[in-house]
Amino acid sequence: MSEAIKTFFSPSVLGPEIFYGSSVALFLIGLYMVLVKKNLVKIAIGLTFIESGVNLFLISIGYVWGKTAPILNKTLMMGTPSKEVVDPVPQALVLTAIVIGVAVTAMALSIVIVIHDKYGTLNISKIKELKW
Amino acid sequence: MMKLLYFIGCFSGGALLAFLLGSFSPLLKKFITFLAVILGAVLFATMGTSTYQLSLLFGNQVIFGIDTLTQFMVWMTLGIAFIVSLVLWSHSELSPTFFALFLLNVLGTVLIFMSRDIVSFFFSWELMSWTAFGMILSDGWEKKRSAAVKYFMWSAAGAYMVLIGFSILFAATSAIRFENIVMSVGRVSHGWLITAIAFLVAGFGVKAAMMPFHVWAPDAYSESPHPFTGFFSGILSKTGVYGIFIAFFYLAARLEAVPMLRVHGTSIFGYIMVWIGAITAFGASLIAVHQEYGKKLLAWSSVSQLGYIIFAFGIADSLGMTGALSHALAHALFKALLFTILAGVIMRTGTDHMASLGGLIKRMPLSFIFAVVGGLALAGIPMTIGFTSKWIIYEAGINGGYIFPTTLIFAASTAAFLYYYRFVYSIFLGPLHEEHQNVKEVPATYWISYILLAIPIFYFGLYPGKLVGIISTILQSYNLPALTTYTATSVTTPLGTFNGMVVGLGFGAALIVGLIVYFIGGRVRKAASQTDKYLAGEVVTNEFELHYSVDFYRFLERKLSWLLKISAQKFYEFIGELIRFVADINRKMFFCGNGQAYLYYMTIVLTILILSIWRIKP
Amino acid sequence: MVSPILLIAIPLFMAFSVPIWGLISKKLPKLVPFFTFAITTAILVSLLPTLFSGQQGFNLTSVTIAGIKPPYGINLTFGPASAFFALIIQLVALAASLYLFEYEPPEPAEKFYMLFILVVLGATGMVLTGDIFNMFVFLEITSISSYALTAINKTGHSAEAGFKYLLLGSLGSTLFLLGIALLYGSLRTLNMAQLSLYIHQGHLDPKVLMAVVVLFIVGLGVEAELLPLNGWVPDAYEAAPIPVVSILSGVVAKAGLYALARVLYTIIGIETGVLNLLLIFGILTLLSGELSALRQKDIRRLLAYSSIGQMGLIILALGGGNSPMAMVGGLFQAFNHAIAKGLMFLALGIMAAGFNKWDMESLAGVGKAKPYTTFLFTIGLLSTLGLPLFSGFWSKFLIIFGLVHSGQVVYAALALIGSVIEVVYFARLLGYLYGKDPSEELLNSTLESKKGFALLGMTFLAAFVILIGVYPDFITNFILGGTAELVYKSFYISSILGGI
Amino acid sequence: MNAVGLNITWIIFMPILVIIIGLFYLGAARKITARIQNRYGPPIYQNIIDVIKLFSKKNPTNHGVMFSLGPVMAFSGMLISLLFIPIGNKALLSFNGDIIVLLYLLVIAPLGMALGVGEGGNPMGTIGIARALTLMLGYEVVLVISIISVILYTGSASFMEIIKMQSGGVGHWFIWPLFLSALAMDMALQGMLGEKPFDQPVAPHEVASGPMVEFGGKYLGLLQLYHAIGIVVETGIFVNLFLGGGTLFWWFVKSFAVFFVALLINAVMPRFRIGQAFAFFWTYPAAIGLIGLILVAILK
Repeated sequence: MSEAIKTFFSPSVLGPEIFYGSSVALFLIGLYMVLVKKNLVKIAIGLTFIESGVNLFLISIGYVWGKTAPILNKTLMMGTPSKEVVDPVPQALVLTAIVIGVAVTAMALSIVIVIHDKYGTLNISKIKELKW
Repeated sequence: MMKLLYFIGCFSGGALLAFLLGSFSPLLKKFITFLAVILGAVLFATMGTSTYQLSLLFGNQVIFGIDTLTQFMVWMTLGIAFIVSLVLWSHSELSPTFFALFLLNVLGTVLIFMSRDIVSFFFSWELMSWTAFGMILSDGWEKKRSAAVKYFMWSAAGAYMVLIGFSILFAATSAIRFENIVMSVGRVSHGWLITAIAFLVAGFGVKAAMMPFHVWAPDAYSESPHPFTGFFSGILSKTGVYGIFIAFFYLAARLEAVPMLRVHGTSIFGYIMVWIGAITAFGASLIAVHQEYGKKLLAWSSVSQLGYIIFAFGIADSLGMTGALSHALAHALFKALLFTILAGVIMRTGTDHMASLGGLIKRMPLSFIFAVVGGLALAGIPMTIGFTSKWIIYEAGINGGYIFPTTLIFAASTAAFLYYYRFVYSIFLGPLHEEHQNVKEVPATYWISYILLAIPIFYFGLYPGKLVGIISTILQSYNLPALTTYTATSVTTPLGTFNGMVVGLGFGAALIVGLIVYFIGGRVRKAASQTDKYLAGEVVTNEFELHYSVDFYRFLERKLSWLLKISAQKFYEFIGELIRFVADINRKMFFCGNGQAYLYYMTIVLTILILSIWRIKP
Repeated sequence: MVSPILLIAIPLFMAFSVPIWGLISKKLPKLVPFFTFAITTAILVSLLPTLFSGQQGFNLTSVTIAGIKPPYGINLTFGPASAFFALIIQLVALAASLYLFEYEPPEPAEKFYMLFILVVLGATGMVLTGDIFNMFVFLEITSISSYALTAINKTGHSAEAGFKYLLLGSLGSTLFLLGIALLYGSLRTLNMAQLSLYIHQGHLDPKVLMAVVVLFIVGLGVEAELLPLNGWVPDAYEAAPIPVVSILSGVVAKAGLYALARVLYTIIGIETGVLNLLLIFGILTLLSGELSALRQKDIRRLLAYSSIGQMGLIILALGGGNSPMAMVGGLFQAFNHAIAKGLMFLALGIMAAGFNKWDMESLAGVGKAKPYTTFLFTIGLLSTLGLPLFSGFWSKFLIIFGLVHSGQVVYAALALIGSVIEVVYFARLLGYLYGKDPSEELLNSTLESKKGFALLGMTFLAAFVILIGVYPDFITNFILGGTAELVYKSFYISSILGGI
Repeated sequence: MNAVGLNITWIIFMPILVIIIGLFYLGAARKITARIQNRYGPPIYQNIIDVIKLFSKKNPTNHGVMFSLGPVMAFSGMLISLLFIPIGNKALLSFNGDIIVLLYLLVIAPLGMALGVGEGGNPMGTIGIARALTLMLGYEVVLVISIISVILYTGSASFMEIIKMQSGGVGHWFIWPLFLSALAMDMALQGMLGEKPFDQPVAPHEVASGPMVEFGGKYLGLLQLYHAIGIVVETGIFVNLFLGGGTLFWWFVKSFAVFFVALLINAVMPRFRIGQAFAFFWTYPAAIGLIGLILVAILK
């Protein structure tokens, strides 16, 4: 059974598309939350969903099936490293992007706290004193 | 090169000094302004006809040049500027900013006439426009708000039309100098050339208060600071006239050759301008007849007189252009005179509401005399420059066969009598009001300026040939048809002759005969009092209002109300409402305040753009 | 050895050392931004002579970081365009930091100064970097600091504005990142020169290319204040402290603009029909901004809408990039807009100092109460209107000429209609400022003479406005170089990657 | 005597002649109107006597310098217009100015009078002037339309040219080819002469003789002379434009004939209100004149 599941999810069946698909799904879920939910916290969470989606997309670009992590060790040094490891650049990018995402989320939540203090509500439709 | 820089420096330095030092001493700002104008005139006199280059933008040479037309216009400008700076001696209440902006304004105007390329022309043009706005602003605001904003808006719109016109010419010829544009204008396609010239003429037409772009002018003229109004209406409007001349006869000389554009022996532009000019002259003078305020009346009169100039330009033969240019000078002179007189009246009485004035002839006789002189010129009585130019314009209209526009122009001229008489009567004649018993004559700076303005008015009226001679030289230097049949005192057109000197001498003799006849008659008795009048036995006292001045031409107004109801103003107000409506919708939609809505907009834009990608073929 | 790296390194060090200065003296952190920007400006100016040496009149140097040469390492590019935008940013930042001398930020003050320096640092990084992911990182540094600065007053309004900004900004930068991911996925490089080369050689599927273009425009459009993405602008400008506003309009928006121009011109290339998109976005932004300002009473919001309009004009000018004239005009306008709007916001801050009301009625007559400040404000205003003697004239002139030259007469006419609307509301504003008598409250507010340092900074900006207004050639060489760098891809590529 | 001397003599005597003849016109007018209305009327020389009486009267009220100058200017203005209109084929000054010059010279006189009336300060006088100017706006348009059609027809604005083209008998008079224009101009003339139905400016029952209300003694005398010359000049324009000028005798006969037509209308018509008069001029006469003008423009 577990073997079947493994086969099912192996690249020969689904390929990297599953990662692309799930990143799109994450993106759309996030977009849905951002556009439909009225609660500021949920919107902030939606933003993180979107970010996760993009991060997943970015990392799956660099991922090559069946290759190892881009960490130089002795075995890798023997052959041609560039053909045996996955692209290290996206991973570095994603690390950075995640950090940035965390910063944005923290920023968002701290602003949400202030908004809740001052307005007494988290409903985004009611927070529009600044307009026109 | 250096002389031009000195000239520019004279005015801009004067402006800077007046601005910085003016707040310390009112005398200083007046003195600096006066000195700068005189110095500028002296410098200009030494410049002769020459060309100057300045390196300004991307190392490009910006060209300023002086030819006969430039000299004509610049002397006109500097002359009226001198009058204003003279009159300003009596106006310490104006802020230093006003004086500084005035000098910059004169500079801008002069540079327009001197510029020989697109860049410097547009630069000077905008400089002239915004400094005038600044002057309206610097002299109090509250009641002038709509007038000033309207002026600024229209002059910006006009300037931008000019900019579009110029940029089309530039795009088509890749030249910024006028001479180069003229040389390569042959490469421009007809469509683009027509578009460019249409934009240019419309843009300049705004400044020249051409209907339907005139709505700003009456308000702006009447609300501008009183000593400056003469310059505003007399000179600044001439920049528009000059622009039309440049666009029409210099840059677009080739338009004449396009056969499909020819109507009635001239280009369709000319034909349209004749009609627009005639309608402007006629409509504006009918409106002027019904004004209750002196400045408004003169302001509408200005619009009307500029209509004459546009009419004459449209005719575009030797007579038309001579008429247009001479009327430009005539209008500058008599309108400056009349506005300056009105400024004096306002200075002494504090109002230009005609019903509140009256009988000032006893208190301000000099002002009255020159108001009559100005009025003679405005109404175009022979012996004044006003007749010289108007007569040429009429002959041009009839000679060119523009019978209906010419009729309108004639009617406009008759209407000029109506409003001019109302102006003089309501202010200077009739009974004197109680509160104006102690009004004094205007100070010397004023009446000196009156005299200075009256001299050329009569000179060119008696020697029409001199004026025509100057203008013929200008037109010949532009290779345009010029009127050549003139002597010093007379001008002959294909239709007839006018000899200013003979008319003048004749009238002088007739006046002497009249006086002789007058003195033959019995002695006269001085009236006992203001109310000592024939009133059929009625006893009236001083409190009784005998001044017939409100709604002077009410019967006329009643009959013409259908015509006066047609108002460009209302149309523009409608447009304004529409824009405001659109503006509010736009504001409330795109800046609705809901953060989520902004995200929606973002998503929508993204979706639309992404979807539109599929239309791209690989 | 003076290197462009210092433009980033020094502020970075100074920003995080602010709390240390604060330990020494409570007054010291106030001075840090000014000294930081004074040093960076000095460095930048000292770099200019080398920038304008060489055969073409200017050259483009690539500074490698950590010793790995591009396309593999991260590099900074220091060419005319980058230096030009860095100069804009430094000038505005310098003036704003002078204003900080007179400004009491909300506690804790150290944080404010730190964020203030970080915004400028991020923006400088964005314009100097040669690596697209690095640009993303700097963009995020800029924008996260901006969110924080917008919300720093901790009032309801500032928090609301900050949140709106954050929503749009973070979604935008995520889209930008997505665009980067697509580029990297297809071309396997992040170096801008390399990307440009590959795209030029046609290694990228046009559809992917267009998707990237769309993502970049939408992503960077948030900072560059493009039409449907600029909902945050008026709110942030209204709620943020005045020095922050001047930074937002003068620094952040310009960095966004640079990023957009760099990405679309240098990396994507203008032959791909990008220009039409820019034209449409530009004209819509312009008209929408000007129309919104038409009936605005709050001066901060009015200036914000005007700022949107001006950004629209710049984008429009970039869209006329077929003609270098429009492009030059656009860059020139970016400079003028940054200086003039920065000047206007700072002056507005002094005009309303100790008073804190921002609508026209309350500030009516300020020209009599605070003449010098209002005079400076007017200079900025007239420059924004594009009137001669002020720098704005030349840029607007060039933009319209350029647009018509590139065949976009209709867009030029529409832009001028927007300008007419601009004239209307600014004329009305001027009338309020000068034409009325000041209220008691206004007369009793803080005197302008107590704001000497702030006025110094503003005078410095105003001097630039008039200097360039009278003699534009003072700066046009710079702009010509910048245009060349942005437009001529081959020059950029060969300068970074060596002769190819 | 040489031609120049003849001319100078003529210039000196002609005004006197015209004044006398004009005064006789006025007297005849009173007589004719009276006869039509079944009255006896004053003798035909009555106006000459009137003028002499007015000039010898003492102590008319003077309201100021402009008040005195006004009638003088009116008289002199008419006098100078007279010199620009050829009378009896004698050109005088009219080589130095054409019809348009004359049209504008004609304005000096009313303008002078209006200024004088203004200083008089009587509201009746000013109302009269306002009416006169309104009327003028009315008939001037018609007049100009007719004159333009003549100028278009002949290609010249010079009186002598126009008269020359009409030489050779009644058949050559322009009244035949330009009948509509002549008709329109005759209507305008009615207004110019201030005869009913266009006598609103002086309407005695409404505004107490209007402009003349304050003037007495020699002022009124001067205005009488002005009026007398005015009639000759105004009818003279019509004679020269449409009736071919003529020798001195015939010229005055024609001129009187034109005046006579106006008198007949005057004698039987009531007065328009001023608004109606203005509207009338801008409708029927203007329309007739325009049709005439269009015909000329087409046929030419």
